[in-house]
Amino acid sequence: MTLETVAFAGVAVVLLVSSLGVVLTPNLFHSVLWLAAALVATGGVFLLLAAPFLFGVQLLLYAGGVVTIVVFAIMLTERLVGRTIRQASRYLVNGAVLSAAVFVGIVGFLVQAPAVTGRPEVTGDLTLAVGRALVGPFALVLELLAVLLVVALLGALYFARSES
Amino acid sequence: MSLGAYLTLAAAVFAIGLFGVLTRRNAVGILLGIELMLNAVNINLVAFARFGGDLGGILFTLFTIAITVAEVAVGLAIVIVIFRVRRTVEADHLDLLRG
Amino acid sequence: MSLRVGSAMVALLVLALPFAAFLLLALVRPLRRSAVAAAVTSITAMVAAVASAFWLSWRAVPRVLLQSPSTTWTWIPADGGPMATVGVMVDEKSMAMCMLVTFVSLMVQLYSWAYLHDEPRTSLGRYYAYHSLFAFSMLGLVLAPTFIQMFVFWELVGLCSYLLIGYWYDRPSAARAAVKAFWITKLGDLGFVAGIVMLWVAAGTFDFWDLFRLANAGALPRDGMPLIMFLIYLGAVGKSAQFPLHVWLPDAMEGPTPVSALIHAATMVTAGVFLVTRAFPLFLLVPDVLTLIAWVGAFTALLAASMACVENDIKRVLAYSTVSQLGYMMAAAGAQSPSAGFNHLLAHGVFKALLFLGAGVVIHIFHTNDVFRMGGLRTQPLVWVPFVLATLALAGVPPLPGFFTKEAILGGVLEAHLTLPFAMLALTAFLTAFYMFRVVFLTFFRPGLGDSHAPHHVPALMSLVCWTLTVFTIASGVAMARQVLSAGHHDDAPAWLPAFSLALAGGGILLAWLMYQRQALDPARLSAALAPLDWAARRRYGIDAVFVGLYRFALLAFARLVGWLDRYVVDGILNVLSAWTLRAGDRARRLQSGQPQDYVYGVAFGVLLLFVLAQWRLR
Amino acid sequence: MIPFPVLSIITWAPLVGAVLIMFLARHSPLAVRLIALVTTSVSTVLSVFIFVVYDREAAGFQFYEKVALVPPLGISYEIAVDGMSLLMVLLTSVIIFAGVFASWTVKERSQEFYALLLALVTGVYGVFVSLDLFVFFLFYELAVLPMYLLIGIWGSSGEVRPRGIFGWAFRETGVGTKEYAAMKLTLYLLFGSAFILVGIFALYVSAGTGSFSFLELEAATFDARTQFWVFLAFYVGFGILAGIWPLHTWSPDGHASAPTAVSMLHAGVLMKLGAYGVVRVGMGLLPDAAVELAWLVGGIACINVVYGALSAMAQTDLKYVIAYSSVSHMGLVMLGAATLTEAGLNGSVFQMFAHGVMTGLFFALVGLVYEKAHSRAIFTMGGFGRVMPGIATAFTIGGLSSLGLPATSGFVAEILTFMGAWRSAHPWWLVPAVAGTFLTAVYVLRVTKQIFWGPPSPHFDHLEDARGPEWLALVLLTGVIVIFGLMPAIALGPVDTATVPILTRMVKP
Repeated sequence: MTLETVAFAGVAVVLLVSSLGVVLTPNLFHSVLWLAAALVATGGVFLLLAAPFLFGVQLLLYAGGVVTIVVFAIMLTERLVGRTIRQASRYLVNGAVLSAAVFVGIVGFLVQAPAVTGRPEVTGDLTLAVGRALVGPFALVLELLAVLLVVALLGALYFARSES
Repeated sequence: MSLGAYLTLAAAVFAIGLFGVLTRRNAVGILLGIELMLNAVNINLVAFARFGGDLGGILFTLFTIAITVAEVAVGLAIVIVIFRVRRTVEADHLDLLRG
Repeated sequence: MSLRVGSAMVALLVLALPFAAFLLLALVRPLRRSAVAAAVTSITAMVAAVASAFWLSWRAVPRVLLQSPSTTWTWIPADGGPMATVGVMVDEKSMAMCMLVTFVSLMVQLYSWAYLHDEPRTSLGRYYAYHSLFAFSMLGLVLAPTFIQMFVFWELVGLCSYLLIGYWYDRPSAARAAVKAFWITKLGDLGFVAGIVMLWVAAGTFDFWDLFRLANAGALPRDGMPLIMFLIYLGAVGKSAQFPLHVWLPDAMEGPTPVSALIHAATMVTAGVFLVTRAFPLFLLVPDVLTLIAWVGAFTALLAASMACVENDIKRVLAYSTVSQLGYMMAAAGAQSPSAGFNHLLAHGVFKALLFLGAGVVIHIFHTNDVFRMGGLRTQPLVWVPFVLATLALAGVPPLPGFFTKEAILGGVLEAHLTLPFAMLALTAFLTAFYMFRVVFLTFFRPGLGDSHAPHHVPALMSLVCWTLTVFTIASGVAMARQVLSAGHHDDAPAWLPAFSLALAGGGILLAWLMYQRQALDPARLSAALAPLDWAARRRYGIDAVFVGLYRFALLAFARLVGWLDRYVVDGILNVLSAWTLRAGDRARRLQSGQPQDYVYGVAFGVLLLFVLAQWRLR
Repeated sequence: MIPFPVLSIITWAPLVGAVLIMFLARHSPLAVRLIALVTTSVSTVLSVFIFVVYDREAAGFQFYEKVALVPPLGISYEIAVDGMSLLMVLLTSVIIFAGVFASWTVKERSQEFYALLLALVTGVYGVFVSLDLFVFFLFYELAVLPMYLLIGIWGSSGEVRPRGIFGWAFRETGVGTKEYAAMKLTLYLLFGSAFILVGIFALYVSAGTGSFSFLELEAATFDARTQFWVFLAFYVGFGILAGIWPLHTWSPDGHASAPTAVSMLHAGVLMKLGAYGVVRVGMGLLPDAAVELAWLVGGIACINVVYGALSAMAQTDLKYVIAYSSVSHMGLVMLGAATLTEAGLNGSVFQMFAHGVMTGLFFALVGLVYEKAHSRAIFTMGGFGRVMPGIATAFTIGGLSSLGLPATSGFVAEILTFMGAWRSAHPWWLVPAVAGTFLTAVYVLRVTKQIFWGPPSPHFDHLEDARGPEWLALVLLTGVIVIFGLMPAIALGPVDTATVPILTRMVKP
């Protein structure tokens, strides 16, 4: 049992538990907090996969940005409705069965696939490579993404603007 | 650790997210489930990138994350608008598209 | 009649004059709205046309053997030479017809001016426009060098007839009569058009001259010809009011009287006879059809004469007599003596027009068509002399033209060994004299019912026209008499024939005199003696009723059935299909719950399905 | 040759007009009409121009233009006219020119109305001039689709009583309403165009030349089986638009519901698109199948002739009478084509023209009568001849052309069809064709008598005759009917040069 295995097991446990927390807790606010945990754990997975830059992005954008927005949204709606939003779930069994079936289906493919263990060595600075790629071959995509973000933000603003 | 372990982990997260999407009645809750599913996908992408020795997966993950942020922003804006108009975000009541 | 040809250019001029008048009247609104200008335009053109027609005839030159009297131009082009041509065929027949048509047209147009003086001035322009169009069409018909041109003008004269019968279009009876005339003649024309199309396919041409040459050379296919010629004859049946399509002509009397004189007595209705005469070399190929023509002609003559005997409307009597005389002409053609029929056509054209115009005078005086409400005109010879002379001509009294032409026809029929048709025609001659003099005695000589002894005013123009025609009738009769006297008697006809036909006419006149003037015989007793015949004749032998029944209970009923089927079955099935589609859509709509999670379930199931499929394919 | 792209100008001028109307003429009804008038005038004048300068000796396709659009797939903008399409372009011009006048009084949303009408006209022109089957199809769709809006928005609803065992279906589908008519028409025609598209692709693939060009496909030969099925597809597809029985039921409902100019254009020109398609694409590209299937085309055409005329006789709504008469006359068009003889095919093309003008005139007149008397029910009208002599005269001329009276263009078309029918392999076709003219005479004169003749009713005393722009439309259309009836050679000359090559490609049995 290598260090990596231990780290993986730990991260996986955290990820799965916090994911379950997201979908199971009745309090919406707690749900968001669990999500933040899950996102951080995902970042941990990225670290294990030797992508520290992504780990950073994940923390900043996702765990930082997204969770903040969601919290804002919840607080906004709670303020509007004037009480804590308790969220109910329904058809738990159906959902569980279907999700399990999908999980089994995917795993079914995984066990049939030949096991891949060997991985190429990380050479050079990955972050540097990512940076070069973003302004090199992927520059156009990056620009388009920028446009998309602007449009999305404008759209969000337009939707959420006050009627008066 | 083999690729299969990462993929299995991602599959599990994906299934949990799906479960959330299927069972939550609150629109924000559904959104959170979707976030989980997206994360699972990101794990897959990075894992493939790592084991395939290809930078593309990592770049795609970057893009996905950025787009997700935009999506969440728009999604939440819509939720707020719906809330303003209909005074609820219970998915059961949002059935304007019913045929 | 010698074989002569005239100048094509002059013939075109004859044709162009009335057409120009028509165009002017149709297109120039002020001209049409002003009655005087319209009449002057039309009549001027007609005067010029008469002059040209007579000049054409006068300057005609003897025909060169084997040289076509036609001048033609391409009308419908095709890859290998024209498919149809138009032009003029200026031979002796068409020149004679040209003179008749232009002359009678002119007379009638002059007469109309006086007769229709009380009409709204604005609609007289329309009247004269139709008349010009009619003159043009009729001339085009008689000058036609091809079957297709003949058919074109054939239909156009039918159109003019329709328009002029319906001249008083706000009278429902006139409207009905016009439409009836069109439909019935169209029924015959179907045969005509089918016949010429078949002939075109068989012979490759519409041209009379080419067809005659092919016929003489025996180059026309034998087996198809009877059907073709029968169909073409059907056109003549409709237009010349032969049994059973004669029903339209009596009703056509709804039109103004001058129109009846011109179109439904003198010219248009003779088109059928003209057609048979014109195409006679082709009819010669099919003796069976000719025999049929003779039989139908004789039968029509007798049938119409019998109906004329019981008719009280003076115009309808004349109409039946026209039908009867047309039967005569057709019988002559069928008996292979078309020239006798054609001569009768020419002579009849003049005196029958005179009869109608004379009838117009008495209608003008009495304001009724009923012969039993007329009478007491003995003191006005100016009125009755033309009518009586024309009646004598029709009855067949020498030296008036009807005698000679009818005798020639009877001789021709006898010569062709058509005994029964001959008997029918002889009986018709007797009946003709009878019913015409019945009208004469009732209208003019009987002490009148409303007999005011004050002289009735008859417009001078009307008298003038009547007297002109009278002069022409007498002159043509005298000319024929001189010709007969100089040429000797008809070679083949038996010597007793002239006396026999004279006796028939005399007998008819005598009977009418006894019954209606001396009142020595009671008409009621005679009709009682012939009760079934009288009953049937008064009901037109039910032929009109058959047509009405066919129209109403066969055609319209069938049309309604088809219309119903189309709406409720053909379209109904379609609507059932679409209603089912709509219902299915309505069911399928419920799948769309509007719940996002239901759609996610759908996607998830789809994914699972794909997994299963993929696993199954992996094995 | 002409130094400017004359066909393109003819084709696109109306669309330019439509765009101008949408952008420039907002809130100015007069400007809308003027723009429409000017752009259609451009097309009309140029159509007459090409009709005159078309080289009758050289024949074939002239005024050729070609621009490659998608070279890898062999799609190009390739247009030209031959004798047949020349006449059809002229017909389109005449009808739309008259149609602009006839719809002068449209009040509601006239801007959109004219814009859609003009867009549609571009489609029609495009179909007639296209030599590239792909572009042909695009234009075809452009000609069909605006119809939905034109009928659905500006149409008028009729009254059809749901009766019989299928009555429930009539109630559920809303038979008689303009929405129903618009939907029915559109669905039918799109159903047909699916067949056409399949046919076009089948030809494209089996020719293997990688080109949609008509000229290249014409040079290719197809095996008998392909020809058979593709011809059948074209026949059904185009035939629906041409109103073949029993797929004709869209036409009475559609034409009765459509506004005046649309009925004119649809019955006058669009139905001819169908017949033109069968002749040009079906017979032109698939000669063997045309010979093989002539019995079917002709047989159904015979049914059309008689059935349409009888149905017309049974109608009590004036517009339905005219609409069914179109079904009957389209039967004559298809019959003439099916004879596969020079006379018949010329008659067919000439009938397309003659019937187009005639039915355009009819619908213009019905529109006028309806506008004035507010009634389409034949048996409530009567004595209109006294108050509207001009309309009565024009109606009579139209009617006479319809029943094939000589001196109108209808006669020439009919006699040629008869000649072709008797010369064809199925001479008995002559019988229904001739019977059809009699039935036409019955219903046309019956209607004329009922509406225009008879005693004038005091109820309709106030009605007026046609005025101003309406007169122009009537005079134009009646003039064309009579002129082409008297001198058919001016049209038949070029037509003959186009039909003979089609016939020579067919192997005579």
